[in-house]
Amino acid sequence: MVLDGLSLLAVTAGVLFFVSGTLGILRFPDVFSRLHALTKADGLGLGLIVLGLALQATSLAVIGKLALVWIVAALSGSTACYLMAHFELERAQEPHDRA
Amino acid sequence: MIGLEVVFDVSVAVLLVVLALESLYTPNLFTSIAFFIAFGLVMALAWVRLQAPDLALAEAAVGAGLTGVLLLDAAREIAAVRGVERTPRSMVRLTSLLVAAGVGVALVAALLEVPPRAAGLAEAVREALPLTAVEHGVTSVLLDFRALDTFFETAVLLLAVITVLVLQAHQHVRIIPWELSASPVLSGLVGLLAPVVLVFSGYLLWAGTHAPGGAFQAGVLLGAGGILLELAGVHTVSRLPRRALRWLLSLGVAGFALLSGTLLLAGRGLLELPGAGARTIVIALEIAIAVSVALTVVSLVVGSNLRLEPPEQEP
Amino acid sequence: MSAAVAWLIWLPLAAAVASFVAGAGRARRALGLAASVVMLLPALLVFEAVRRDGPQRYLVGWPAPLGIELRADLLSAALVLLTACVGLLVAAYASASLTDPPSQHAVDPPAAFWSLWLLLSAGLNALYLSTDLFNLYVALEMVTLSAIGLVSIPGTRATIGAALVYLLATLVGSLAFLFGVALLYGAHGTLELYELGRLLEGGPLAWSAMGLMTLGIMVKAAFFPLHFWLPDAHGHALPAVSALLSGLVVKGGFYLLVRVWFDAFPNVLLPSFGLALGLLALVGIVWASLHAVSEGRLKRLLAYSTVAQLGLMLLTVPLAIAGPGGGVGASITPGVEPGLALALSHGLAKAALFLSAGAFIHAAGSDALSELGGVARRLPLALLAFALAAWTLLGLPPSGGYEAKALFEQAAAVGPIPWQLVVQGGTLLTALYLGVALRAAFEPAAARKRLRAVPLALQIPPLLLAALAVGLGLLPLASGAP
Amino acid sequence: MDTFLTFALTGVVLFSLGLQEVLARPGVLRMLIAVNVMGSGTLLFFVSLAHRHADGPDPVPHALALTGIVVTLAATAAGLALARGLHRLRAEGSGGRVEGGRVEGGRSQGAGYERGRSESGRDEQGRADR
Amino acid sequence: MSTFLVVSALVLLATIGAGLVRVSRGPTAADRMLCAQLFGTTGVAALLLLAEAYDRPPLRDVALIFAILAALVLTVFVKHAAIHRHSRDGA
Repeated sequence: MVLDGLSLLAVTAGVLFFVSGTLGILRFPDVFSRLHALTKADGLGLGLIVLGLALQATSLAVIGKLALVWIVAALSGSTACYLMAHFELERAQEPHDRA
Repeated sequence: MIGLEVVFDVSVAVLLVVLALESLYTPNLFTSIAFFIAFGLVMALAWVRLQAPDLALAEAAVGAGLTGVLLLDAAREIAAVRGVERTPRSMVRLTSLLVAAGVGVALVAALLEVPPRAAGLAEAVREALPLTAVEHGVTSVLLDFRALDTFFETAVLLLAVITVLVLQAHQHVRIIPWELSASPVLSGLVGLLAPVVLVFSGYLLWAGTHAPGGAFQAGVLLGAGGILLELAGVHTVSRLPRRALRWLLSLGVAGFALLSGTLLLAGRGLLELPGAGARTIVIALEIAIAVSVALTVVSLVVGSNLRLEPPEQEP
Repeated sequence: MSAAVAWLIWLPLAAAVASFVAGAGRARRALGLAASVVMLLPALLVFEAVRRDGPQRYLVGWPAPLGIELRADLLSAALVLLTACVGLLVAAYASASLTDPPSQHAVDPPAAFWSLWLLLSAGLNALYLSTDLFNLYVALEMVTLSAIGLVSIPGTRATIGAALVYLLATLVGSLAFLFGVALLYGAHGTLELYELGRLLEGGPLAWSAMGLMTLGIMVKAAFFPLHFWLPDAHGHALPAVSALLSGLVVKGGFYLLVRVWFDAFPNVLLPSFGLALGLLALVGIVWASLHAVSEGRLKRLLAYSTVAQLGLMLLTVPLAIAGPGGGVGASITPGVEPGLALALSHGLAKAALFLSAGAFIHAAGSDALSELGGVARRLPLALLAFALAAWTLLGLPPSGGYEAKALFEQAAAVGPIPWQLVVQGGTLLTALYLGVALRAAFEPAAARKRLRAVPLALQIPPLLLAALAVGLGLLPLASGAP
Repeated sequence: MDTFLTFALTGVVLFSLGLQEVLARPGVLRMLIAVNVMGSGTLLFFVSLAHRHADGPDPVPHALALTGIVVTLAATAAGLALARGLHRLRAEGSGGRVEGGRVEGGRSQGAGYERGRSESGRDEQGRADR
Repeated sequence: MSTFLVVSALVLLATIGAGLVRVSRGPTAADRMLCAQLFGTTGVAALLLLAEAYDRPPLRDVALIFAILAALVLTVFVKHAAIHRHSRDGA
């Protein structure tokens, strides 16, 4: 029963991070702050949800796969955000696709 | 619980339509592609809701990933020069609206006539499944019941890659190399991702016989991994000698041709798998298809981007 | 001898892989030619088997509805034979006209002709033999993508532009066809053509499915008014490719429309559908012929002629609907003989016209009619081929075209609408634009114009094709059907 | 409004939306996006037919839709390659610099593969006549 | 328990819906790609929740593919940005 309680808590926290991340992206003024919001939602939100689900997992294989998914998602997420920030910093004032 | 199912279905459906509308009607081409990529992601969720994990696997890699990458590549080269797309005249838009609406109404009328409880061929497949070499319904349909479809499908992939390679041969254009030399971070990421992709597509291939997965999903994922490698400067496909590349590209069709040729000579049907050893045949065929699909995918995406020396200096 | 049906599918696919992988250009050409020759054997065997003892069935693996079955009746066996004959002679022409540059790329464009042609013939054979609707969809994709590949071989701006328009149009067409197939599967849980024919009754579902599938087929077969992509595609491609496209690929669309209308929707067909198609065909014939007459380039003239002749072939549909009907399982869909006869004679004649046009262009260096002066004297054989093919298209005795026109006369006498008048009108218009082309060839050569010598190997194939087209008239086609 | 009807209707809507955009003849890239949306709608409709029965979905539409996804990918990739090739030839033809990729050489109008002069009337290729 | 998981998945789906606003409004292409990345991760989370709720292991494989492909799409996008600068500096 305790495990269920913990999972509920972790998953709810994770979802809240996602929601706040999305709100951040909608409301923040420039790209960098949005990137900040994205990495938070990305890393922590998913991490908490994976943690919550891992508690429910019955077999070790499931936990292993959950961990793998989280690592890959977090890794590619943060790299992508780094590249975005890098690209934003260097980009001159004229965005190439201003409609 | 039941109410929740309906809410989930409807919200995925609404999201799909909204994404499609946004993707089709935003003026800026890059926004349209961004929405199309999101459309592919939600499409994979729709397959999940329809209990079609095989399709979710394929759609996740093809819909959002590969088609999105292809469109981004093409848009970067074409749209950047021509600027805003030419907006069609209002008369044309009106007629197209009317025609599409007419087709839509006709299809809804037809949909109402579809029997809501029919089971299609589910029963027939379930009965015949034990006689086939594999336990997973979709793989048995693809490689046993309707193997001819898959044979032609590998031929269609070969045709697409021939067209791209013919165009590539015409364009002796030195295109700026694909790899991102400037960022060690990316090559670091790719270095870590490559083994994961390789192991995971092997798992998908092996799982195909008894669980969702199979040749095409594994092939497409392997292809995506190949593209990541090309991006990080590790040239796999583009450094292959021409003859080897052609062999690997046609491996799927060649595998089918070899199999059906021997079956015909043995007096069996064109693709009538023998009782004994059918499982090894199917697995061998799946490996051949996965490899050729992977290389086809990489050639399709990277094919029109390779750094091509003019003919004289070719190594 | 139903195993020959399987060899018809297996042979081109295996040969396509072999010629794609082969290293040297010469090896690819040899493999392509050899396969085209060997393909004649199963095609003849199947045609003979069907003529002797009726339609042949073949189980690829599992029986329908789970598996896919192949079936050859007279209509499909005759068109498979046409594909093999025209394919062989066009391959002979191509091996003489295409160069073999040293291999520099993964796929050298001229060498791609061979694997693309073999995949095209595999797609066409599958289209003619398969009875499974989804399998027909994939076969259609094979035919379309190989045709697009063939069109884009020269890599010039005109050919790649034409190939792109061709791809976009036919992509929409195949999705419309697929949606129709989905509707039918939803209704009856099977994809087998003849099984659906027994189950389908009129109603919103059947009409919507039929409408979508027909639209899809019309785009793919370039039936008027959805033919906009054909003149550029057939007009700019290599002569050998235009011969394959106009001679063979368009017949696939015609065949599929006849098969779907008469075998999948027999109980859904209404005479008004036939009338609508007939009227569209009528407008198409006139419109395309006028364009052909005013066309300045030889290959585009012949491309518009294809659209016009397609309209003529379509006239067999309203006649067949008005005709006796019935005859399920008959050796050929009753009432379709005129269309088949015209399809066969047009296939041979149009391929001959394009190949001889290729010889003219090779000599004059450009396909503009104004530049073709003096070609008649320099290339007697090619001109003879052009004339014989024109003879067939005009339906003068004893050619295959005459045979087709006679069959149209008999059939039209029954129906309420005098379609044979339209056929005569169409033939007159054909005479107009073919006359324009011939007159250009007989112009005296301009003083400074130096015509290039044309090797015999470029003139023999069109001559053989034209001879076959004329010889077709001697074959008693009408008695072919029991 | 069970799963079958919801997604079947979505399939019809997506097909019609895609068809509307295709008929409005936008640029090549938008047309390919519209065709992909049409394809997804068609396959969604096909697979929703597999989900009409209580005990488990019918695997046949799933396999056919998988084939459909791969065929649509092949056709889209070919279309995009043709579009890029055409764009380069146009840019090359007009001598302009190609944005996003340097055009430095390459044959002007593509190689004519006919022995001797090809129909676009360019000068002799210097190939020996047979 | 599984009801809770499905509800959470629904909430995540709602965040994707909300994110659309940024995609349409985002001034630069970077903002749009940023949202594509977020949708990818949200999709991964939703799939994992559904995998547990309906006890369907293959959904975890789909989640893994999502994660890998999200990186691919964004990397290609960033590659073009590099080319854009590269070709401009190189000319």
